[in-house]
Amino acid sequence: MEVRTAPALAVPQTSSELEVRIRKRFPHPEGTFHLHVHFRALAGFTILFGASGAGKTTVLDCIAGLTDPDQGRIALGGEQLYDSDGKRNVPAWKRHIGYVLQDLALFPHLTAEENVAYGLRQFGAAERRARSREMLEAFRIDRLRERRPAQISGGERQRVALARTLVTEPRALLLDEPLAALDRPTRSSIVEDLRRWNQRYRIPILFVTHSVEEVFALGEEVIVLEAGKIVAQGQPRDVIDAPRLETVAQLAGFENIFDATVLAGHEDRGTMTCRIGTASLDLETPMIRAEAGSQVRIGIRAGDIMLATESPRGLSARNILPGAIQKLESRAGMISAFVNCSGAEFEVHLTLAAREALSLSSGKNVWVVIKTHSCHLLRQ
Amino acid sequence: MEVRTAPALAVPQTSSELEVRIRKRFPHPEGTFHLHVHFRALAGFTILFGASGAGKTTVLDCIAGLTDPDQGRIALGGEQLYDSDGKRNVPAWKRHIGYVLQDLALFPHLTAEENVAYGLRQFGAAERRARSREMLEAFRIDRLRERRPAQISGGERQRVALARTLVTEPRALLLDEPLAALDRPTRSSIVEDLRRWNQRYRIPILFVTHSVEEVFALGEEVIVLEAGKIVAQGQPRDVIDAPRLETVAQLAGFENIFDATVLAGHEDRGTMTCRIGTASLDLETPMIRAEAGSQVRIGIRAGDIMLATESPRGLSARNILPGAIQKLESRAGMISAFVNCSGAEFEVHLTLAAREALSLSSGKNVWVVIKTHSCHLLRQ
Amino acid sequence: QEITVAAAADLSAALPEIVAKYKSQTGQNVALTFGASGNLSTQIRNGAPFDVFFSADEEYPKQLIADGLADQDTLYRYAVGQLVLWVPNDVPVDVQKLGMQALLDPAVKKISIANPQHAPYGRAAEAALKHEGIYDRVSSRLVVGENISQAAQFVESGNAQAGLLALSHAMQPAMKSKGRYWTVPLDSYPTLNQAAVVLSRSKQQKAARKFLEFLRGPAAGAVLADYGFSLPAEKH
Amino acid sequence: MNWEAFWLTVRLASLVSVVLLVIGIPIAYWIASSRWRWKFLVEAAVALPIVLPPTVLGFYVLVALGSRSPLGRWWESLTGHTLAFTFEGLVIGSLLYSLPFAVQPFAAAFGAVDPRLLRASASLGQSPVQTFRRVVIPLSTAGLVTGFTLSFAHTLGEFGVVLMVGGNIPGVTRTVSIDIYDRVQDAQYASANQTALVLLVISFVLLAIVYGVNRRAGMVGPWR
Amino acid sequence: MNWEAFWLTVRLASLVSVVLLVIGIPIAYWIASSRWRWKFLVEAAVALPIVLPPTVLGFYVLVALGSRSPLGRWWESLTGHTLAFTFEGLVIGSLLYSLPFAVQPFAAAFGAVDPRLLRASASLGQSPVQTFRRVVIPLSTAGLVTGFTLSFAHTLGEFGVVLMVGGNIPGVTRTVSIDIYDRVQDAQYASANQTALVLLVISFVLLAIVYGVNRRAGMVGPWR
Ligand SMILES: Nc1ncnc2c1ncn2[C@@H]1O[C@H](COP(=O)(O)OP(=O)(O)OP(=O)(O)O)[C@@H](O)[C@H]1O
Ligand SMILES: Nc1ncnc2c1ncn2[C@@H]1O[C@H](COP(=O)(O)OP(=O)(O)OP(=O)(O)O)[C@@H](O)[C@H]1O
Ligand SMILES: [Mg+2]
Ligand SMILES: [Mg+2]
Repeated sequence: MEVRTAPALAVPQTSSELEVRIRKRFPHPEGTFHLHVHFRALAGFTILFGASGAGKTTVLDCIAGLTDPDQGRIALGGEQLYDSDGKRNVPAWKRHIGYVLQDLALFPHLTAEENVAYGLRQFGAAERRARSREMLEAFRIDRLRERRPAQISGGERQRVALARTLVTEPRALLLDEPLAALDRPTRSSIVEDLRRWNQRYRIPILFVTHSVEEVFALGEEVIVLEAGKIVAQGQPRDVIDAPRLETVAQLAGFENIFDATVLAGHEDRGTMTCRIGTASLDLETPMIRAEAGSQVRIGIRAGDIMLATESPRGLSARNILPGAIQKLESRAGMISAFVNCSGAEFEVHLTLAAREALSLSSGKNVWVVIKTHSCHLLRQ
Repeated sequence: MEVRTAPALAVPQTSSELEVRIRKRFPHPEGTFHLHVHFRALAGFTILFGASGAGKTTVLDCIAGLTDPDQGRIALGGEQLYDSDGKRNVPAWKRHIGYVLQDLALFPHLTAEENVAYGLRQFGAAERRARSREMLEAFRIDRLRERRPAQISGGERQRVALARTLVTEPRALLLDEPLAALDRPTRSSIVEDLRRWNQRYRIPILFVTHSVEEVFALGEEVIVLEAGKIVAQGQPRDVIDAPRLETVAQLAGFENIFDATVLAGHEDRGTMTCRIGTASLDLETPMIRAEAGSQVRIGIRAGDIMLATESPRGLSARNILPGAIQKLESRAGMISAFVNCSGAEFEVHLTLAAREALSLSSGKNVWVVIKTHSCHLLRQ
Repeated sequence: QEITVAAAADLSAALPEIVAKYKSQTGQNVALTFGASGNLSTQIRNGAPFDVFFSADEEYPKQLIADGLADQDTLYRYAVGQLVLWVPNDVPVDVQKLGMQALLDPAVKKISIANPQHAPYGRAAEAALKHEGIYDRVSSRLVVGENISQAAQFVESGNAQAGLLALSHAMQPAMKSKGRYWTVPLDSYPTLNQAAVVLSRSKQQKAARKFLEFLRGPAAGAVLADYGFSLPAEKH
Repeated sequence: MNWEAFWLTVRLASLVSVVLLVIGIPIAYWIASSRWRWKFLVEAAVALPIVLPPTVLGFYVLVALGSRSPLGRWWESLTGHTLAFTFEGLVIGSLLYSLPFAVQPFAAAFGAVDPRLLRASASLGQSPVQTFRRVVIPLSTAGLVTGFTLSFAHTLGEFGVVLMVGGNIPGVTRTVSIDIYDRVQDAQYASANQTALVLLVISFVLLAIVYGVNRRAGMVGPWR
Repeated sequence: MNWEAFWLTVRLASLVSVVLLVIGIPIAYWIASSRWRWKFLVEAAVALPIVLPPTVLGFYVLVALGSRSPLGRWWESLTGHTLAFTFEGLVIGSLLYSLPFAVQPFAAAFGAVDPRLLRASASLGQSPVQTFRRVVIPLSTAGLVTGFTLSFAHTLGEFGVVLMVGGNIPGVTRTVSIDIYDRVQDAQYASANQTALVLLVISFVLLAIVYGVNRRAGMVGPWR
């Protein structure tokens, strides 16, 4: 969206860091859900990633002040918002934190424009109108401005909810799957808008998503939650592309995950040999502290595996395995090849271009080429 | 999910085809939305695809009987459900069509289990309980069965809504973005469940999604809606991978879309040469009926473009363009390379493996290789 | 067999005592229903299952007789009501000395009377005021209760400073300690004859007539006198 | 203390409020769901009984039920006695007078149910009546409790209609409210106060039980 | 036709229902939003005035306002006259008696507002009071209309309390309901009927206007 040059609401210029250290329990007969997290989010995007029910929404609710943690501390830009020791608990409406709720919660009695203007009470009518119009235009929903939420589509509602929150120029932003109901072009243009917004305002933005694409498009930092605990944290390329945990690998969409047994270590080159499942297939993987004979899990991305139609020579890759193509499947803009190597099935992603170049087809004999460092050893 | 061997509700064995021919107008001061569609959906998955606000939910509402069309005919397995001529309009609750609404609409006063059992009034308590338990287990939410919708997470709610509809064994199924709030592993396992369901029951399933992945994972047929009209229809590989319309290409995520001018046709090999934008860059594309000098749009998938570090020889591809890598970006499990060829910027997708193999880096000179048939001429 | 007696509200203290005596003498059960005479007569017209009707005036019974709902031969004037001017203790006017003129004292801001439209005591009060020639000077200060009990409540609660009430009310234990009264001369208002009648619909004519008969006796008369009803001068 | 009158009153109020639940719900359902454009006239008509003074309404009811009206005569020929001055007559009069206190809150609550839930229910094969029973009614408990308690409490205190239609016959139509009224009229303040106090305490306990069982959740959210 | 009484009655009913809107909303807000565990006792207490017969309640009010009560004396020292037998006195008595008809429907409507909207409002920086004004109130119109019309209509027909507290003074405290009552008592049935009819027609028109303006949407959905 076009960025206003003279915002009437002062943009906090201090380093606005969000610090969260909370515990929260939901007791249930079938087992208590126990949220216990501690993290800092600097200005910019921090992605909250994790399976359904991991606790992402609960974290945001606590930060926004809509749920009280059982214990802990929440601070934004040096100001204590919640402190169970100091008995401090700033009410939600005084926190100046924007929150796009997972279920949107648009006001059914207000038009789209009135919804967007709802948080601008401090301005005069003209200013309120100008700001909300501008925001509606930015999200390409200005033609809906006279309509009630019941009269617009799901994706339109999601954009109204986003606009309603962004227009208030909050000190921090919590976005709970804000793009889930949008088509691809709309989504990318809003991602662009959000990036620009971020550059302009430099506030902490916590962004919940299940889309690995959005993690990479937006994430400067990603936090992976599992059952209420942080299990991984860092840059997307480290956390998502080189996961240490099987669950994270699954969330990130690792197509190939195998059981394996450690056969032997090679101290000299920092690798070890593992045998995959019951197949008589050995892979050379990076070294970890594990004794010979111990069980490990190995994850390999379908996109990290190369196929060759002739036995490749002079490659640095240490795992070159002969196999046969079982089947080829069209995916969105790419091809999945399933290759059987001595009983282990590998999924390999190819561009359409590559399939043509190698003239691959079902039944064809190929070589699967996997670099040592593409083999990720996963904890369970 | 495990499929019941002896369903108490007779599965209609007749060819159950859904035929829809409807018009529906929503008059708005800023312009009337006019839905006008005609399609048949056979047993199996038919994907409804289209931008936000295209009319997907309205189509489903009309079929379910929750919105009255202005005019037309809806028939399922030979039975007229709606006919504006014959003045027939079977009420929603007599249509036996399962519908997972976009906003879920779980009953807030009922537990998850009671929600799932809601549509099973015709069975005794024991049978009802058995069926809903089974369904809850299939969707891995049986531990939530005593909880109310307000006490479960967004993704969990989505699964309850799906279970609540599927358990009624409907004659047709309408799913409005049923997987939008789910993480990847949960989503794939539900996609698997749905495929199995489909094989068992063979009923028409209309599935709305914005995810190209889901289109390919489920779609036997895809219908693309734009502003209330069907603009494309067919198998995903034709419609999504070889779009004829720019809007469809955008929805499908075509990364490269250029303005171009037709320079000359080559009747002999069925191709023509087009000059891209203002760049002095010519591409050979498939032939269409267009005069020299006319303006066209060309779409090319980033995954359909190959990179070579040496000038490739003996390739059938007719477009081999020298350029330089501008930057490389990590995407989920792959690399985007942006290559400048005489002023035109191409986005090219590479696997991580390919980047290593070619040791690509920013500034490196490369050749961009594009097959004629990867250049899709798009109508606007 | 029980007989049911509908009676005007101002008999609500006296009649139960009479009934108790009657029962100890004859063993006859008598159920009592009190209400405004107008309401009771409306109800009788619409089929109320009463055997005897004790009205607070003579008009209602006569109309019932005229309409064939009561028997002329049972009409009995059982008492004459008396009007008093009642003043609470905290109002500093000497009613005994001033009589009606006490109402002109500035300390008397509101004067309560029963509704002259349909309550006999209200009509009597109005007549007495006119007779005294002060009606026009006090009419703006009149507050009107829907019946004589309500008029009493207005003064008794301290919201009115004087009231034209029934002697039977003024003599009630609850009122006696709270104020003083002056009896309005009988010649300043039309006689407040109160009459009773046996209803034609009654299925217990004999028992009903027997009860009325008892009322003519000295035992009942004494009780009525105790409660401030003077006995009728002449009898039918 | 006139326990006979008490017992009668509680029976009357319970019966009236339960009957109003039974007949008020369908009327309110119609008001909430009909899209007839003149519906608002019916809504206004439902509120009319209470704009008349109760004794006057009672008078009209008395005339309508009494031995001189066709209805009264028909009933008399059927049962041998008039409806007026019987417990059934009281019930009819009270029903009429308390109707709006039940119907209006019911209709307001029904109309506030999220329409998306009705759509979901229809798509799950449930007829409008089933949907009403399984979704609308359970989500309207606050309105149902309101209508029920208002009509119950109002019938406890009802006086004018009851007096006119009932005729204050001990054990049959003399309710506590008439009993208290009689005592006050008679300047028996001590016993009137005592009876009123007992009525208040018993009503309070009954109402508290109803509200306590149907505890309002309290608006969720950051209401600090 | 006593137009003076009419005008007085309409003024009284309008004033009482508007004042009940003003004081009933905060009380209902508290009932709907408080999480105090004994709240249900307060809810029960709010309904208590109507369990007493109106004349008896009126009698107690009369005693409370009279010159022998502290409140009455305080008011008298302030204004020189007692509250009884004045228009203000009528207003106070009617307010007390009609309170539950306003508060209970309000509270039921407030409690039915989707709590997610309250959360959204708080996250948009709006205080509980602003949220109440901008979200809860507009989404509770059906309940507000119900409470308003019930208290309005009920005050039109109110008789017992008004008679007791007002003293039936023409032009000051004689309302239509008392006027009609007097005529019935006086067996002037024709003129009573006529007045009652006029009252019914005018009330009907007023109520129809209120319901017509606040037209219920009709439950959306497949209610065929
Ligand atoms: N109000 C509540 N009361 C009890 N349990 C709750 C409540 N809200 C959430 N939970 C439970 O706590 C866990 C975390 O829920 P949360 O909504 O934070 O998950 P999430 O990570 O946002 O999931 P999703 O991706 O599905 O939205 C879940 O198991 C959920 O069932
Ligand atoms: N009840 C309604 N009244 C008026 N207009 C409506 C109504 N419902 C939808 N519309 C409009 O009709 C168009 C189609 O809406 P629809 O909900 O069918 O879109 P959709 O394809 O489902 O979009 P999305 O992907 O965002 O859910 C939109 O422009 C929307 O604003
Ligand atoms: Mg969530
Ligand atoms: Mg939609």
